[in-house]
Amino acid sequence: MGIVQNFPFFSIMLCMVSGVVTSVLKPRAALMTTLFTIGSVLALSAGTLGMTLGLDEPYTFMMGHFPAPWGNEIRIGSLEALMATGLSAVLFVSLLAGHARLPSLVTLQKLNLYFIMMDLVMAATLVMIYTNDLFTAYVFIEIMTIASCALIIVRQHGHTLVAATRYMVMNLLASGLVLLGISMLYGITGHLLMEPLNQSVREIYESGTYREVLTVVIALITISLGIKSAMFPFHAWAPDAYSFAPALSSSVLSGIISKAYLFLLIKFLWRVIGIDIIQSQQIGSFLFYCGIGGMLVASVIAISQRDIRRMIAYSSVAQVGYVYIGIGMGTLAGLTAALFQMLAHSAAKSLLFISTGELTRVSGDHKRFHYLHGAGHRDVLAGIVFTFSAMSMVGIPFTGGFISKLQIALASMPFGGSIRALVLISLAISTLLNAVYFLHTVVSIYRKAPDIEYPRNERIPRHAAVALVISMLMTLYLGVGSGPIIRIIEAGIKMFA
Amino acid sequence: MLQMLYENLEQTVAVILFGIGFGILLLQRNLIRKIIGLNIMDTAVYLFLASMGYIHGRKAPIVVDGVTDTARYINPIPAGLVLTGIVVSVSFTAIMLALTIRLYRRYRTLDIDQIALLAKAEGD
Amino acid sequence: MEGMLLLIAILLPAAGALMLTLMPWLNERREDRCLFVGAILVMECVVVALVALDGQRTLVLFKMTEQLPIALRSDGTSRIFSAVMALMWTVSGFFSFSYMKHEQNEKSYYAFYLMTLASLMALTLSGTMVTMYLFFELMTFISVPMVLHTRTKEAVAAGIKYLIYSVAGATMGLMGIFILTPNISSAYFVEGGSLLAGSLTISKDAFLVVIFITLVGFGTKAGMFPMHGWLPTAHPVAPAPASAVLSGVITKAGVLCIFRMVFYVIGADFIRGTWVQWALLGCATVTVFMGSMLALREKVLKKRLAYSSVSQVSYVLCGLYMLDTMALDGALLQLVFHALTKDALFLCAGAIIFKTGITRVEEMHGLGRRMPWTMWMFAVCAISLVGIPPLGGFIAKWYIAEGALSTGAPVFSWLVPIVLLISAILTAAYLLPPSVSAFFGGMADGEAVSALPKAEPSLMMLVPIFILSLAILLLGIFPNFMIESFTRLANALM
Amino acid sequence: MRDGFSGLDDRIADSLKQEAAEKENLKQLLEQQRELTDSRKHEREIALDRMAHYDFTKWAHTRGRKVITRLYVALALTLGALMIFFLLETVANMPRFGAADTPGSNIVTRRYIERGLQETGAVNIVAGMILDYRAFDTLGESTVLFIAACAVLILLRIDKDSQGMPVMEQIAEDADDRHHEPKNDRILQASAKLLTPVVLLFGVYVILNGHLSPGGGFSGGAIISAGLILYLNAFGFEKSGRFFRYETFKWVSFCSLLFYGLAKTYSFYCGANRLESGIPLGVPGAILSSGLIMPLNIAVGMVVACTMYIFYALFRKGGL
Amino acid sequence: MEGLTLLAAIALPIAAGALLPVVRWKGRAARDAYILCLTILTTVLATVAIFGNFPRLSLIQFNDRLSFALKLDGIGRLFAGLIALLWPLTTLYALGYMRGTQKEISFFAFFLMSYGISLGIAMSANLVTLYIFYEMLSLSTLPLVMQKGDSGSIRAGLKYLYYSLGGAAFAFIGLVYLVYFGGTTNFVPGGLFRGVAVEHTAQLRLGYLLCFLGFSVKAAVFPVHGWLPTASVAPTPVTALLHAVAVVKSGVFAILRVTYFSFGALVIRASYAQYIPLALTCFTIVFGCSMALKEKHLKRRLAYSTVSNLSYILFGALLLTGQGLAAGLLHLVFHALMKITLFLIAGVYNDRAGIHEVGELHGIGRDWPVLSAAFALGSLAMTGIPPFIGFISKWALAQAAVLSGGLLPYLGLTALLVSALLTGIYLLVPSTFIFIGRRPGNAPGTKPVETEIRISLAALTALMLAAGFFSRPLVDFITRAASGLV
Repeated sequence: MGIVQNFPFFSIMLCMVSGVVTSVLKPRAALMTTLFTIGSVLALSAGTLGMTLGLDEPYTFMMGHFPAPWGNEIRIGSLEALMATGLSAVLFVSLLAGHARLPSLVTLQKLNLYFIMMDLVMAATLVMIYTNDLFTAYVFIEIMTIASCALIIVRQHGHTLVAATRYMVMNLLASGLVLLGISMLYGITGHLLMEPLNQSVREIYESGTYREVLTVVIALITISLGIKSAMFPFHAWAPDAYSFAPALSSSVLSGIISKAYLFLLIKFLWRVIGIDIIQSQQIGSFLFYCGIGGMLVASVIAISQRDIRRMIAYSSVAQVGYVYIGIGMGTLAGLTAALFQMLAHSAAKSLLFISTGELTRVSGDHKRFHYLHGAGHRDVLAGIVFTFSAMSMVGIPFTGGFISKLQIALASMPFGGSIRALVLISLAISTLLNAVYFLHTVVSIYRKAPDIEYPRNERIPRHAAVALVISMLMTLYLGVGSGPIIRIIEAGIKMFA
Repeated sequence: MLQMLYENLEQTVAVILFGIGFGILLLQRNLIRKIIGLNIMDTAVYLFLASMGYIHGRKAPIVVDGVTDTARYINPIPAGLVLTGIVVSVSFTAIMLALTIRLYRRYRTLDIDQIALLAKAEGD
Repeated sequence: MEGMLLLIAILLPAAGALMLTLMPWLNERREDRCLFVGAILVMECVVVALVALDGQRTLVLFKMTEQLPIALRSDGTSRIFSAVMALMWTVSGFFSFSYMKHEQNEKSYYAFYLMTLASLMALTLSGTMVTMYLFFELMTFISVPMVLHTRTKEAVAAGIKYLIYSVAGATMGLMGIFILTPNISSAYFVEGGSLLAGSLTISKDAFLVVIFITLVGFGTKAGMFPMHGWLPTAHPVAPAPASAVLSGVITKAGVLCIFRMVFYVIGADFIRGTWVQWALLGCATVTVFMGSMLALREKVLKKRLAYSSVSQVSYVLCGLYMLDTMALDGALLQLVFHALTKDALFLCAGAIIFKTGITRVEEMHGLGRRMPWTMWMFAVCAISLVGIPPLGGFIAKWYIAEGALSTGAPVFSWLVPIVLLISAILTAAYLLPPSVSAFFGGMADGEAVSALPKAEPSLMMLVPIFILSLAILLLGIFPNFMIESFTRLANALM
Repeated sequence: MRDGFSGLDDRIADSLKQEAAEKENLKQLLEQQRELTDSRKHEREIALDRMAHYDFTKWAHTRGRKVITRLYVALALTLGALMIFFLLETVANMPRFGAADTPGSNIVTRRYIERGLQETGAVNIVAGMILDYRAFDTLGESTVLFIAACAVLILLRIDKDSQGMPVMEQIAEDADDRHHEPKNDRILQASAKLLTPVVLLFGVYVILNGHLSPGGGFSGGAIISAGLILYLNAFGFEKSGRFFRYETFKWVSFCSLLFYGLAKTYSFYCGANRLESGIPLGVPGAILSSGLIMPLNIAVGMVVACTMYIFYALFRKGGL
Repeated sequence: MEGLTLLAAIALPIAAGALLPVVRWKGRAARDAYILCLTILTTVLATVAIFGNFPRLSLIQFNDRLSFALKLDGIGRLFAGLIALLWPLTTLYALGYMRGTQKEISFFAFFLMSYGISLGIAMSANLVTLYIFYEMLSLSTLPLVMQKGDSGSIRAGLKYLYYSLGGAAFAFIGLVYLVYFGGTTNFVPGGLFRGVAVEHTAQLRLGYLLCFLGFSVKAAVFPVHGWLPTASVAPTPVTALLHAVAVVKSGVFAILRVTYFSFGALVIRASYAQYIPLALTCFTIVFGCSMALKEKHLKRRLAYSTVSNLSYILFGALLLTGQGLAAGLLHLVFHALMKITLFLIAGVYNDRAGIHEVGELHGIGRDWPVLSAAFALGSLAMTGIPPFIGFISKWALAQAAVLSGGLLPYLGLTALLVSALLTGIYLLVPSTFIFIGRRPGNAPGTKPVETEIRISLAALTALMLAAGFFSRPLVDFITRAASGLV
């Protein structure tokens, strides 16, 4: 077994260990450690990706001396590697771009705790992407939940606390459901690893015993992951959490964490249960309609917001809706579209949150639009970045958003009839709605500023600027060079399920 | 159905407890009670898990004088899962309590709705 | 070069107008100006005469696209019309030299006067439908300023009305042109029409509708019934000489277009006996009758004359739409005579306004004592217009009526003569009383007429009127050479 | 006649003048209107923000809110009832309780029970399972505890602001706590004197025998922390602070977790790459046996103990 | 690869525009020179591209079905030529017009960028590329509309934006249909579905209709025309060049591409996919004119007349006959010439004489005889009086309609005539009063007109007049371009 094949394992362990190490470090050192960790994770994942592109079968990696189904193990295919690379890249860039503003929000003694959370978020993300064991996934879901909660509450503020409470309540509910679901699944299959699970699920499905239980299990786990990734009817926690947390945290929440949950959900639906069973249980169409609903309703709500952060929060609910449409189609094309949209959205949305943070900062920490007038002139780079990522959200060509919209639309074509019409029309409408609220914002940050005294702010630091530019380039690449990525995704899906 | 429910009495109870906890979590406006509801839920799940592992007339999976025979011990896996679950719920409870303390210090009330309104009143 | 004459006939007045606008020194003193304009007009007459004597010619100026040649052509029709128009223009031009003294912004007046002449010449000499349309529109726009000359509110209103009506008419014509073009064998005018009646792009009925609309559209300029509204408003507000040419000549432009469309593009045979012919005849007769009635009701002299133009021009159309050789003779005769008569009448009216400021008919009592010459000629013209032998008007109407009777057309063969008769009586009713009262009537307030000063206009004004009246008289007595040429033309066309 | 015309001209000129003037005024008025509306909009925005807060505080006590609450309650009840129903249905279809042939008892269990002893060297099969077969999950668990502690720290630890002064709100809090201690509660102190060593000792025992008997890191750690908390309650922060302060917690948990992580990394690496880890399994049943399990138990136990204790301390007052 | 010339023609102005705000300019003269030189340079490049016959230049491969490629074919040449011809003139005008206004630099920056992007629209070799440039055009012209920066213009700009992007969203659906059924979006003369037996005709028609509705937003067809009159708050060069030529014509151009190069006349002919658009255009022709008649504000009136004239072009094109397409293209060129002249002169009235309403035009001809003469000529041309260009294209349109026969074409013919009449009323009456009327005493005095403005106007007018007499080569070229597409 070559050294490269250990990379995923190394990256996971690296994250966890450095999380521990960070706890005893001074803030600056902690920051450096975290940056180093995530950077090296990025490098390792890239290496893994490069390696897996050569493979035509995914390989499993024992976490211990015992093979499945006795020991834990992780499973690496090109799709997993791709997701790991993408998400770690996004996390790295947004950390680089966003950390400069933390000291103004977090007291010095607690800064290193914040970075611990970052490390562990990375770890949990990686595990969720790689793991081949449902229970491990559960454990790391919990780590993810706690970490994200900590990311929110790091800003000691009334709103934040309330938001965090809401977030926790919803998420704990979800965790309880997941655990219940997993234990039921164990009860009827006696397995926790995915391959044996899948086999016995199939047997159950053929034999017909425990079929109701299976349905309930699927429902429980799907819904709880839906709650955690802010699926439309269960998105109640999202707006507050996104809009009151620090910009960096919000970008991580919406850029990384929700994507990790989504990927886990995909994994569950495709690998644990098997998509044909899902479709026959109508879960797929449920997700599909949730996606459509989220896409439209959340956009409409977003238009009515007077607070830029809330608006963006709702928009990410809408964008997750796209992913759910793709998943709900249950076809290969749909899944491809969903995965691509996940990448594109996480890249663009983290940008969006960070640049918004900058813009609000130069507007005296006001988040209402009428204070933001002229912010684009007060902080040029942030203005440009915001504009660019907003365009990606709207789906202007040359950005990732365009391609993902196109993919979703194309994926809807084979259905024909009402489904296709529904998807196409609601895509068009949501594009229009996106245009309405995003570009309205873009215009308003370039409007003539009201005569308010704005605080003098130091300029955005150079490394942050570089990071922003880099991740703009990422979005641009997703829009321009989408061909290879989509090919990787398609190949990966073939390996995947 | 009732027959089956009676036979799976532990699980039935667990499920009912789960529902109760769920209801408390949703309905109670008092944060402490919410947390209690949460714990009830978790406990119910542990009961559920544990009942999954139990087999009539077998012992706990601790090897006694070297006899390693499946027919003697119950299923060890649920025990492990329950352990994990407990740890997790402890940490959650701790965090929730901490949040509650902060909120109480700030707003001098435990009613989540009141707190939300007061927070709104605070402004950004 | 071959056919250059045609171009000259158009460019000469245009050049004159340009010089007037571009060379202020020409336009400084009234004497220079009058001299210049006069010279131009006379030269124009000469050129037109030459064109008339010179045989049939065609001159292609340029081609906008392959189907859109802009070409000039002189043939029988254009000869008649151009001769009449040039003559009228010259005469009233001379009249206006002295008349314009009491109007302001005289300078621009002459420029536009000449420009209009140029466009008219171009219209008469145009050799294709498009060319005709082009100059038709052009003439409209150029003649607007003449209507607007006195920038009073009503003048402006009238101008706009005139413009809108003309453009509307032209547009209707344009539609005809659009739809006809694919259906004719040659873009140029051809005697007897070049319609490919065998292979129409649309059904014959639809095609007839199109033709009807087209002809009605061109009828606008001629003040034919449905589109006549502009005429009584527009003509009187212009200065007298202007209104003279407007209603004496420009109405004929409409007639010309109809003439061209009917006899040179569509061909009489296609229309003959169809509902289109009857409808158009109906319109024409209605117009004849209605115009006379309106004129009778009208008390302001110039307006009354204008209304009478409405009816008189429709005589021409009546004759034309009978689609019969003799009637066509009559129409052409009527055309010539009405031009002469109406011109003279307007000039008289102008003279009256100029000297006494009288505009209303009832004020003309005893005017004959103050300006006998003028009123005499007025009377002569009036008689001719009514159509009492031996004056020209009579012959024209006679031919039209006879032609109408000779065509066995249902209804109209007898309706037209009757209407002509009635309208003749009406004409008498609205034109003779003024002249009579002018000589025999006393003043409204019993004051002695002899107390008022003589108000005979200068020779400069009298002579043009005199020439016209003389022409009416002579041509009325010796019409034969005209009749022959007209008959030749009519035979060529049918 | 001419006078008539010229008079007309003047009148027209006048009327035109008037029209133009009126149009001017109208334009200016419109302009003003627009500016006015703009400024108004800006004010309204700000006003709206205030309004929002104002309304909500008031709205809290109006009937509208009650109605919504009722709706929410009804919704939640129905939801809960439905869930219970479905779950009951599910339970009715679950494998029978206590049956020997449940899907649970399959190859996985069989190997754990039958070969657990020689593979892990742990008599306590559960311990063997969680710390050797499925050690990765357990690593996750302890991490969960660890970051939970971090989160609570974030929330409750007394912040020093830039001048190093504590934030007022929390000074008030722990001030009055300090005020009452040491609680001169004789009974408590006496019994604590008596009990604490025993409890601690028992905890240590449970930890050390984790692989031989019921118990293990988690339970033992919990017991130890219970002893510590008892002591703290009895004698207050000054005394406990002498042997247990924030640094203690930091370093202990750091070391144990680091050890855990590194050890597991090593063994996983060996296992995955089919290398011989060279960790002796020892004689099953002996106290020094079953390879890494005991050290790991110790590490876990320390983490748990510290975490529990610090939870309590933080709840009492922000810090140690 | 010499295909790069195309890229250069597009990239140069965009880069130059992006550079403009960055560089710190010594004096106005230098900056103006820079702007003008680059514009002219671009025009030169474009001319080279138009006359040289360059191969297809494929730049980016988005994925296996979508690529970003450039190519110039017949109608592309036509459109590119039109833009390349008009842009320098308008820039010249703008240099005079915008002098001393605020945010001048950003104005010219975006103006230059729009130049490149419009060229891109003309040169794009497949629908995706076209779509990309189309969207970019919406965005790059947005700041130009909002130039004034007051709430009115911002509202207008947002309206423009929402309309365009909404339209693009629907056009996108058409794009998807194309990619799915056609497999590619390359422009193939006669359409992708020409040879093959089209089995999905029904869906394709639906797709085409959606696509048409989408692109027709920029072409200001009736239900979605609203943005155009509102957008006339923009500075005149923008209104003139973008909202009478580049932007709106790009919408028309896109529709032509989709109709003849993507879906193909074969699919559309004699189906609701042809009839609905035809009916819409017919209605728009009349509607636009009547609104113009109703409108008292000069620039808005011109904008409405643009609305109706754009539908002329579409009407011609949607007849799906060779003559029809040729006529439409002819009108595309001629209308651009006429309307830009009118708008620019209106701008002079507007800015240098404070004339906004039509009623205030009275007697301005006394102060500016030549300028007003040009305006009158433009009006004559718009009305369609021979021998001006307006007549030629209208003539061609009418001929095409008559030849193709059928109910809708004749309806359209009638619409043409009615609109000609209305045009006559709403343009000729004012232009008469320019000369006849008297300027009210209290009217603001006229400011001097810069030389740049004079030059560009003179050039444009000369162009407009000349085109009427020497339209032969153009007509031949267009006929060649249009042949073989049907």
